[in-house]
Amino acid sequence: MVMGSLRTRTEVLIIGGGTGGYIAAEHAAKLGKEVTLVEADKLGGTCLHHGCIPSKALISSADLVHRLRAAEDRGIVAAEIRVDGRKLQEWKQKVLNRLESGIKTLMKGADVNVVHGRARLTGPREAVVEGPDGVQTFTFEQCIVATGSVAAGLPHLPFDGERVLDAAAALDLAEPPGRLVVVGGGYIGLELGILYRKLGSEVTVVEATGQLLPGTDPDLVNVLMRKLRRLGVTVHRNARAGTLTDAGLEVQLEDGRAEVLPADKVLVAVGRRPNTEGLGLEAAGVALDERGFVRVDEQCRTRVPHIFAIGDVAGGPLLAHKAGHQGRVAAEVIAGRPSACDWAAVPAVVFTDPEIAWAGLSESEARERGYEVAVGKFLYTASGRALTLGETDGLVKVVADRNTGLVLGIHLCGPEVSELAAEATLALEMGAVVEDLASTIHPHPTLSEGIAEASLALAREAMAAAAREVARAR
Amino acid sequence: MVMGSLRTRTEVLIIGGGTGGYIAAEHAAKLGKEVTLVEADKLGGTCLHHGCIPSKALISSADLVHRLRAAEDRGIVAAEIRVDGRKLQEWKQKVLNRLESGIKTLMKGADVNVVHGRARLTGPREAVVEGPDGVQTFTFEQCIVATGSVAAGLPHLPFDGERVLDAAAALDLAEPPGRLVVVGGGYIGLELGILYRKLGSEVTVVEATGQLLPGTDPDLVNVLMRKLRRLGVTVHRNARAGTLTDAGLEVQLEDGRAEVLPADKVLVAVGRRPNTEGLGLEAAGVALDERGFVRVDEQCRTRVPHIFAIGDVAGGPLLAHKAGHQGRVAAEVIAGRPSACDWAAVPAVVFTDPEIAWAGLSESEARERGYEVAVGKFLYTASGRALTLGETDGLVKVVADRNTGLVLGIHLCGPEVSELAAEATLALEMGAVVEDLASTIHPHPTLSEGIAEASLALAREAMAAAAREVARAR
Amino acid sequence: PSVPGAVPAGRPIATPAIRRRAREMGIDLRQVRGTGPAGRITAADLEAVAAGRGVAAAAPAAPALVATAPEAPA
Ligand SMILES: Cc1cc2nc3c(=O)[nH]c(=O)nc-3n(C[C@H](O)[C@H](O)[C@H](O)COP(=O)(O)OP(=O)(O)OC[C@H]3O[C@@H](n4cnc5c(N)ncnc54)[C@H](O)[C@@H]3O)c2cc1C
Ligand SMILES: Cc1cc2nc3c(=O)[nH]c(=O)nc-3n(C[C@H](O)[C@H](O)[C@H](O)COP(=O)(O)OP(=O)(O)OC[C@H]3O[C@@H](n4cnc5c(N)ncnc54)[C@H](O)[C@@H]3O)c2cc1C
Repeated sequence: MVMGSLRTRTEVLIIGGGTGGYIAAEHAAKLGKEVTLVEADKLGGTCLHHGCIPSKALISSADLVHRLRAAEDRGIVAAEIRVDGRKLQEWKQKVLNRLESGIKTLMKGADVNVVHGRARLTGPREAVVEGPDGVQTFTFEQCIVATGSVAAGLPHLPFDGERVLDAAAALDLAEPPGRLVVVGGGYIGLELGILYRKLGSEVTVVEATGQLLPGTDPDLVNVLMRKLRRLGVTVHRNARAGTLTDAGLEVQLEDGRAEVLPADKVLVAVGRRPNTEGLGLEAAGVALDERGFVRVDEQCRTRVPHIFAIGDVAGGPLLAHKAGHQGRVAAEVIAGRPSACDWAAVPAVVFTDPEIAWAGLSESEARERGYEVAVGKFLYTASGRALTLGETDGLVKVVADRNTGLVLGIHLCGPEVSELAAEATLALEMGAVVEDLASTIHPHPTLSEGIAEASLALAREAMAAAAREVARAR
Repeated sequence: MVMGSLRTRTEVLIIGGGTGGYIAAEHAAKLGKEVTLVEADKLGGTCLHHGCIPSKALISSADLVHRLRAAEDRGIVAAEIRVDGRKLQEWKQKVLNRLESGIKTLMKGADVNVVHGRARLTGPREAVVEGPDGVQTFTFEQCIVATGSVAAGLPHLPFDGERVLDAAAALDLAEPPGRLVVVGGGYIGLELGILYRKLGSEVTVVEATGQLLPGTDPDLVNVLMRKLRRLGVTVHRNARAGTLTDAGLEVQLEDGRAEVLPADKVLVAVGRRPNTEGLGLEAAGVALDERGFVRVDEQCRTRVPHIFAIGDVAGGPLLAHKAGHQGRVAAEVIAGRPSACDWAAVPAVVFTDPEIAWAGLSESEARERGYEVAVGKFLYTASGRALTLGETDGLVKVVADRNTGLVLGIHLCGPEVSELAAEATLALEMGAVVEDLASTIHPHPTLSEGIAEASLALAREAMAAAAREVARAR
Repeated sequence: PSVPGAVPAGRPIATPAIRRRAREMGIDLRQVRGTGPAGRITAADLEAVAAGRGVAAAAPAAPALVATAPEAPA
């Protein structure tokens, strides 16, 4: 098919078929819009092909091996556990393929016109798409920019796809590296570091700040730190990665000493930058913020009112569920609905061991905002469910306004807590008070009981304080 | 210590130190009451020693073995996996011991006076406790009866602790039986049946009614039925267990045929009955309902206003979290607080494979109550998280009132859904509408997204319907 | 799809904290008309009743004043 000079009109043009883009496409189409979705690579984007999904597929596999190796005290012994890295990669690929074909089916079912190619805006109402079949021009009524982000590198440690890897490349390794150095102790670096440690690599994490997972409640990070030690992962905080030589990665440690860390592979996971290069945003009149992300309002509108931006390229938390949510909002706004990104909380989930998850304000954030804070805690060492799983590291913290009982944040560390973040987020969205969580019957035996227990501790405290008040008044 | 003629006064006497009893004791004591807790056997009761905890400890172990055996397609292979049943039992016992000593610490910390012995009410204000150290009489201002329930047997198939077992005995087996027949396809029978199947037993389930897990949404049970087939568990529905001979268990099948099922062990799990024998409830003036459970009101009060009953002995759902919740309510009422058992939902969780959980009304129950029902569904085959776990059987159903959007019930089947029941319950307690669940950002990639997806399907349907209305009105 | 003041076909819709507050105030929620989504009873609805402005008297004609007992546990 030659379409060199084709000029096609579409109601809604969506650039980028990642989490944000394909969800926006389906939703807008189902709400009655005629939608064209342009994807340069594969439907599903970073999340499906190089992020959330491949990482969790490998993590769940490494966990299985690790759990089994640690099950001797239960009388479960496996003579010899082998992991065929190539076969694991093949299985991972099958998972991705299945989800990708699921998205294709979704697009077909919603009547979304999917175009393969790279789009560039050439004006406020026009984009050019260069694809395998030539160049095509689209005019649109509305456009959604959903081009995501790419790994940020370090100038002195450029990605080479061989020894210096970004997360995408690290997820495709057929065999675990003998010695892996991870530069960056954020969630991506830690998830991959732990994963390869469990598959047999020697792993060292080099973090520039004083805390792993910067911004996370320190109580949660402390639990993780202890577990990392037990897993045999070495962590250097307040350390700076230098250049890579044959001997290894030069690192300046906290105490000022320079050390060379032997490294077969170096994973650089120090952040992501918006994917806006060559997109023609200037031609369209779209403005960026000081960090290069597309500036949007609550409705995901850019400065050009009929051009929207969603997902990683629009800044905020660079998370797939944030991208998807914005995709829905943009689609609804385009369909004439009064939608907005007015969330109370975007949950964070980190698939380390133990897992970490939270929604809302941390204790210190709440204090900074002027709240009188009350904190309820529950330790998973006291949880029947955690004990039956053989995994008791972790805790729950419920942060509330002492005066009103309003729940401000819920912070979780422990087995499966990624699945508890939804309840935490719902509590915040519903404006729940401590009493609501404490009075909600949480099923036994589950890890979710930790949220109830932490809330009950707070509710009982409040109850006792109220009783004292009454007694004093008499 | 001889205390033959001792007569002790206590503010609150609690009979039974199971889930309900020890939670009531701690809570009442922390709210300022002077509490005596009498336990005939071990603190923790059925749930800790013969129920929730040992079953889940064994299930999580059997699951680990089963998952590893099924991980060959991921390239994970173990030369030989052996389970040492005796060691597994020892590990299980350690888990129970640790939780039991946790309860002891809790009681000590709350200043609860724990008395070892069997209590019997001798009047409305008095009880006699026979323990290893003699007989003691207690007078009380308030009493909480929390004596739980015991396994109901079949007259023609009496428990003998050898070949015909109740769940407690089945959880203590040092080796999986060669051929296990489970009489009763409720949650206890299925959890244990699947567990032993995964440890190598040949398992047959005999259920008297037409559906496993009677009362559960049939869509969920269908998924379980398919999985049972794949696991190699034989299920006979509408079948009646007869007597046990050397040849096996005589069973009358659905089609009227009689068959003898070879059986090394038979687990009878056909229900539980309230534990009221020899309790002296008549002497105290406490009334029972027609099924023998203690009759209580919303505040857990029996007919005698200062005597309360909680947990299994008080009827309702025979679940540990219901017992614990009632324990808290009774303690608060005794402490003069206006508490009540006015829950919107008691969640149910079933640790089968896949797990099943729900809160609130099923589709058919909602219809029976006169609601115009809308149902949103999500299948776990489309879930990224389920695929990365390698477990895609299952679905989510959100049942709502079509007119108001009020969420009436959430029904879950799939991996880890026991951890999703808390969000479902919170939604019901908060009076959430579909829009609330759909607009709450659920983290990716998690199984909890299923609840959001099922709700989004409903919200979009409503949105489209509203759009049609508007269009028609024009 | 939430209609304020809609008729709940079962128990009164209110959060656990509101239910507790109502008990403390001696208000029977079955006799309160909720103004929140799907007829949810809000704190303001309770205050209105306490101030004598809300619907607090049993009026069989008004369908919002559901007189059924709270649901038996599921
Ligand atoms: C290792 C790793 C693990 C992660 N794990 C998680 C996790 O567990 N949970 C979580 O929430 N998030 C996770 N993330 C982040 C998540 O992947 C992103 O937030 C998400 O993918 C953002 O979605 P998006 O739609 O904005 O962009 P993307 O998914 O990046 O999609 C953008 C798409 O646009 C296409 N594109 C770009 N430019 C053009 C153009 N000019 N024309 C046409 N197409 C174009 C790209 O090919 C791509 O397919 C992880 C990321 C990484 C790297
Ligand atoms: C195999 C199995 C699995 C289960 N799994 C689950 C599950 O996963 N989730 C769930 O929610 N529920 C589960 N249950 C149900 C759960 O165990 C009960 O609902 C729960 O234990 C009820 O708590 P309770 O406090 O009412 O009674 P119990 O836990 O039965 O405690 C009663 C206590 O009272 C003591 N006692 C009795 N009479 C006297 C007396 N006269 N004087 C002094 N002490 C006395 C007993 O020794 C006992 O310790 C399971 C049950 C079984 C059998």
